[in-house]
Amino acid sequence: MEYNLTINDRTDTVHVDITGDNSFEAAVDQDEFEVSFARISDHKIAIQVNGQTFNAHVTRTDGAKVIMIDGRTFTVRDADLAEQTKTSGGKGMATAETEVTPPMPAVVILLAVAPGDRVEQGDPVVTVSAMKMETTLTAPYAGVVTSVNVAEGDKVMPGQILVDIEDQP
Amino acid sequence: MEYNLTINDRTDTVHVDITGDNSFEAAVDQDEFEVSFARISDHKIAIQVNGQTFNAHVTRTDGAKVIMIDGRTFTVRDADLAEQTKTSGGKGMATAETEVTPPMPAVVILLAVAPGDRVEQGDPVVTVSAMKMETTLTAPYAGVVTSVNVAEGDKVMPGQILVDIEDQP
Amino acid sequence: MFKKILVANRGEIALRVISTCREMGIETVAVYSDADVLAAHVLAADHAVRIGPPEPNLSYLNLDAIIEAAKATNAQAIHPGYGFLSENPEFASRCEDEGIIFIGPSSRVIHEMGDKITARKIMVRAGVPVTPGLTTAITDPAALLKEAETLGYPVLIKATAGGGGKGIRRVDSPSDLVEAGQAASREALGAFGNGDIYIEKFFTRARHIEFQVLADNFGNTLHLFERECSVQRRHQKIIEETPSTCLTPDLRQEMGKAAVAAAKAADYTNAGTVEFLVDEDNNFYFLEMNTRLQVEHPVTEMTTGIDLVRQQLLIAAGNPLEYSQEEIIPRGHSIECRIYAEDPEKAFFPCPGRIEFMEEPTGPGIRNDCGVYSGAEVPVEYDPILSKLVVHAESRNLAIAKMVKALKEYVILGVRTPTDFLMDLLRSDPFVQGEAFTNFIDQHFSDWQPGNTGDAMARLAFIADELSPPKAATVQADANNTVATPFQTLGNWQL
Amino acid sequence: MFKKILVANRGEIALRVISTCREMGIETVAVYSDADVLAAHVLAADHAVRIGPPEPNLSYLNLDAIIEAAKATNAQAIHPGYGFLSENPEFASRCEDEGIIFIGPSSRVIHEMGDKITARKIMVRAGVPVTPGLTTAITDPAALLKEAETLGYPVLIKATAGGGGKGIRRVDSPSDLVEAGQAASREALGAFGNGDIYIEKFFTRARHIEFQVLADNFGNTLHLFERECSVQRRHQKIIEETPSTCLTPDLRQEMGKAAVAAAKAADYTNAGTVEFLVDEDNNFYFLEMNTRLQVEHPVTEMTTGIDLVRQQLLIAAGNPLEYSQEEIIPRGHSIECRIYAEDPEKAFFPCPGRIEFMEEPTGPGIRNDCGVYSGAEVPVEYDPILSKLVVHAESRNLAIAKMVKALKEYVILGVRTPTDFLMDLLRSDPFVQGEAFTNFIDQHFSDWQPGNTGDAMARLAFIADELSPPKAATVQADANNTVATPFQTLGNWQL
Repeated sequence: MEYNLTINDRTDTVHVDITGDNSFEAAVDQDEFEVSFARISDHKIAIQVNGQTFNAHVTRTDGAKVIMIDGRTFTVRDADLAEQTKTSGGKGMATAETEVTPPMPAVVILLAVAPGDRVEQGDPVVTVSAMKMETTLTAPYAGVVTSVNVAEGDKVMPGQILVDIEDQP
Repeated sequence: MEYNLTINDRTDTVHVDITGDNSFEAAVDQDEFEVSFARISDHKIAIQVNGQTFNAHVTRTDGAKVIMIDGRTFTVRDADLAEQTKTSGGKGMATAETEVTPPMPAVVILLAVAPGDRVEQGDPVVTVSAMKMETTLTAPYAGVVTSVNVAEGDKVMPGQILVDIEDQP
Repeated sequence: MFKKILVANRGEIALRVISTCREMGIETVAVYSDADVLAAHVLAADHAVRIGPPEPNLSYLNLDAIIEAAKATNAQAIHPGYGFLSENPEFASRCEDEGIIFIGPSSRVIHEMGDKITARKIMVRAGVPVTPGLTTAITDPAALLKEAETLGYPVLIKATAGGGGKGIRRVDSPSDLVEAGQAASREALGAFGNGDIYIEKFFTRARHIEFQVLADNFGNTLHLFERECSVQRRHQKIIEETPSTCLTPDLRQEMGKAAVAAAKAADYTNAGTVEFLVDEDNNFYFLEMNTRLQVEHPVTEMTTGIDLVRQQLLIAAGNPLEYSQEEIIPRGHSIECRIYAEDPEKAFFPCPGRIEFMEEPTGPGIRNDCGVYSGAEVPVEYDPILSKLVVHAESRNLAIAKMVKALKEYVILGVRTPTDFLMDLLRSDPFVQGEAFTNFIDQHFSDWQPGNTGDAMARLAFIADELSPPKAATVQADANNTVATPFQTLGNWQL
Repeated sequence: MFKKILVANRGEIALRVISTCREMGIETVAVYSDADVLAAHVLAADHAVRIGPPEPNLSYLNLDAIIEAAKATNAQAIHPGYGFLSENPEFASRCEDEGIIFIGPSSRVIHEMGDKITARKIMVRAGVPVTPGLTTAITDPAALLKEAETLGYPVLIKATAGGGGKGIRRVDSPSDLVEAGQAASREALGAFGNGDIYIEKFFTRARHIEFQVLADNFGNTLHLFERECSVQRRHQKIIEETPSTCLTPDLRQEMGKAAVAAAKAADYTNAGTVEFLVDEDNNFYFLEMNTRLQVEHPVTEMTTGIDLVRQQLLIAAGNPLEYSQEEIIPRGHSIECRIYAEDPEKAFFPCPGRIEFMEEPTGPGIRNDCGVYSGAEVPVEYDPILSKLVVHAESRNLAIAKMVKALKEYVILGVRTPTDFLMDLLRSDPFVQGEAFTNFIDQHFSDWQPGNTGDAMARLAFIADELSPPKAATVQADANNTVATPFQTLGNWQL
């Protein structure tokens, strides 16, 4: 069995041999791991790797598992699944950088542009506030604002396109 | 709606009017209660009674709910269900007092009688140990031992009859 | 003592106040907005009153609703916590008018200290040194530019009202000044209902050190030593500790006296904090006085052994202070880390959402003042603080080690928290050496990203999770089963 | 300092030791029986080694298996915790032979202090007063009866080995003496592998007061003041506190000196406890010396600010003590309650089983040294202690209030715990007045049953639970939903 698992930008292939109900052997490049594990609760797994014990806490989000180990947070994606999603027309990871969308759930507090406005890359477009912190979203490229999809005071979510800009360098 | 609920030896009748998805009015004798509640998790319910907030933690055991409120533990039984169980031939609450059975999971460490022995009420019959504490179970009535169902070292559970005694006053 | 008080706040500080009230046998009334119907503070209080919709202006900043809630529940006093109405003199004044005791100083003192310029004047009169800067609020961009020119860049634009890092902008060049002033003013207006700003000199390499004071209604004033709050990002403290590594015993004593002098000059009563900047030559300057309980008050409680909320309640109820200055003897070292719902990999952008699972660190010397629970929602409308993790140990090195251990054990799933960032920060050389100035994060951690040392383990955990789906019955050791379980017979546990 | 140590124990004390090791950067090896495959201490350690089946004699008392585990993992030292092998001189001796450091005193000292009669002789030589009683072990029933006659009833039969309330019987009349002697001997044999017993005078109205001592390998010995352990049932402590309400400053100093003298007379090294009985006339008698960390060590840590496990490790690694006697200054008041899996309504019979759900109390001044988790099994084979709840506050009254609050917030479902009993006990007049003698529970709480004041609320909670089945999706406040939720519109929340 083979897993292609991505953390940040790096994908490693893990070769897995299941050796029992609660154990497997894994190989990544030259590194080999003897792994046994026990599920403690919905969110907690105890793991022993080459004789060393640790606990992993896991939650599943869209297309990834968020895993906490010893205070560190890892977002681990199955690269094969991510690939399928991308090729089937879903929104990839990179969209955020070419669209005016908030990084987190937020409230619109200032609209700096109106339809028809010409913007240069980096110009402020919308200011949003989340948990009392303001962030100004900027134009990802030069162009003309074709529509403004929100009003001041609106609650907005990541992925939601607040302003459409037609690419006109 | 009516609940007959028993705590220790006392059964009270609670008249309940459901007033919403998360609220009801209850009456016990002269006392009236306006109750609203919200389930917080599998084991936790937040409850407001006549304007006072408290949290109840609940677990279900055989025929009862064990409820913790402010550090106090209540075992609450539905008396109607208990009645059905009793009349349909199930083991009632009182059996323990007429049978030689451990109060808790335990290990047999000493057998004081053998089949054919004559015992008086209160005579030691079996000593069990749980979590390093010894308890001696005594004959519930005078009689003759007809069988000893365990050996020293055996693990035994509440309800399990360790020694049969034929009633011969 | 009071029979019942209302806590006009939410989150961890509301729970902190309720905790002491429970020990003192005082009933508590929580208030909540529609975003907080099942918030932790609502579940912890004896009573709970709805005060409005989620928007802070309509709920937790809604004077009328809160006064009405106190009257409807016969609460004798109101504890304002920090933030929200805690430093709003109108609110204190309304309480005074309505015969409800405001647990804090008088409205006059709040007004005078809240207006940073008046405060500065009072301190100058009392002989307490203040930072160079304006003595009036400013709205005219031209005047702002002129003043900045006089002080020399960098300068700091500050809201005359408020605190908590809101309404503050550091400005390095004239071209950014006017926009920064507008942003600070808007933020201050949103947070405190007052958009006035002023300007003062910004010290690039300074320490932020504050003294806790307690003053009763009989003229007795004490200090409870310092807190070092230099580690900040966006002018918001994230790590606080006591004692400070940079104070000599003499300087500590001198600043303690200045703090008491400042409190006395202000006519201060109840618990308060005198904030100082200490420059590289150990000159100290009065920055402002915070007329409320501070977020970071626990480190003082840990080292002095004194419950500051209890002292607030005792003072507000008219009791004289129980201690003399000589009886306040701090012991050991305490550190606090603020645990925010924020993503350290994305410039600390706040992360509202649902806490899917939480496991708090425990153990000797560890305290977690927490405002959320497994399953709780973290609303978008309020401050992203989830909890304050506090440790106490015999020495600073032991406290750092304890904090790192506690952060390792702190599990929060569902919203991102900066536990990994904080561990790296605490273990960094400059922090361990006590060389943390207010520019510490910009200087050493401006482009922090998590290392990849644990990546292999995380991948193995991913696979283990795949192989044991969580919805199945959980694996449990069977106490009555002396036969070895699969987990153990499979031989991967050592030996 | 050690790089890696093995913890030869389970439950809360194993976790306690692991906790300090983590802070000190010492790797830990847990050992476990087949009943403990997924026990909390196994999950907390860096490594885990199986040592045998559930029976204590074959696992946690199995010298060979534990020594083998230490060697296989290259552990440099072994911490024995309390109970099990902690006071077994053979085990300490085996460690010495194998070149593994035993974290405790030498095997000779353990042997001499563990043999209560030798210990008594040493103390008499050193001028430390001892309780009236035998100076030899006894097996002959006739001799037992004769000695009891000489001392006068009531008498106490005690195992010459061991501690923790095992192998102890109070006897009030000759007719019960022989049977009690046999039972005590059997229990001692099971618990300690040694069935020898002796007899001493039983004081009906006495206090049980012990002094913590620390001694390094360079002849330095300190005491860390007393612990009051008078509240006991079946000769097992359930509430401990410091300072004791009955010691005057003079008596405290005198007993502290006696404790240091006792430790020095015994040639003691590492952490230990000198137990005294104090009679109604404030005469004190040496009872025994416990050559290990005590269950109740946390109250001393809370008031002195010193981590005793860290001191044990430092001493064992050959470091001299870091303090002088004058530097040990206790502060405030600390109380510990032992939380057992036991049913206070059924004569405290132990309750093994599965912890279905657990929520630990938290808050300023609260510490819970816990050995279980939600979902963990509590095996039938071992001591029923689940955790030790500890509080620290400025005064005894405040500590009592804090403990009551903490007990109220302690949720354990699945096994019965005595939190309700403990709350009633702590709030009782004799306890509040500090009038707790060793007969306290028999005198005041022998037939305790829970009151029925909360019954109505429990019935309403039963109904609420029926009406909102737990398997359904949990009700959650929706942060993005400004419309009031049903929970709140239904109008039963106040106002």
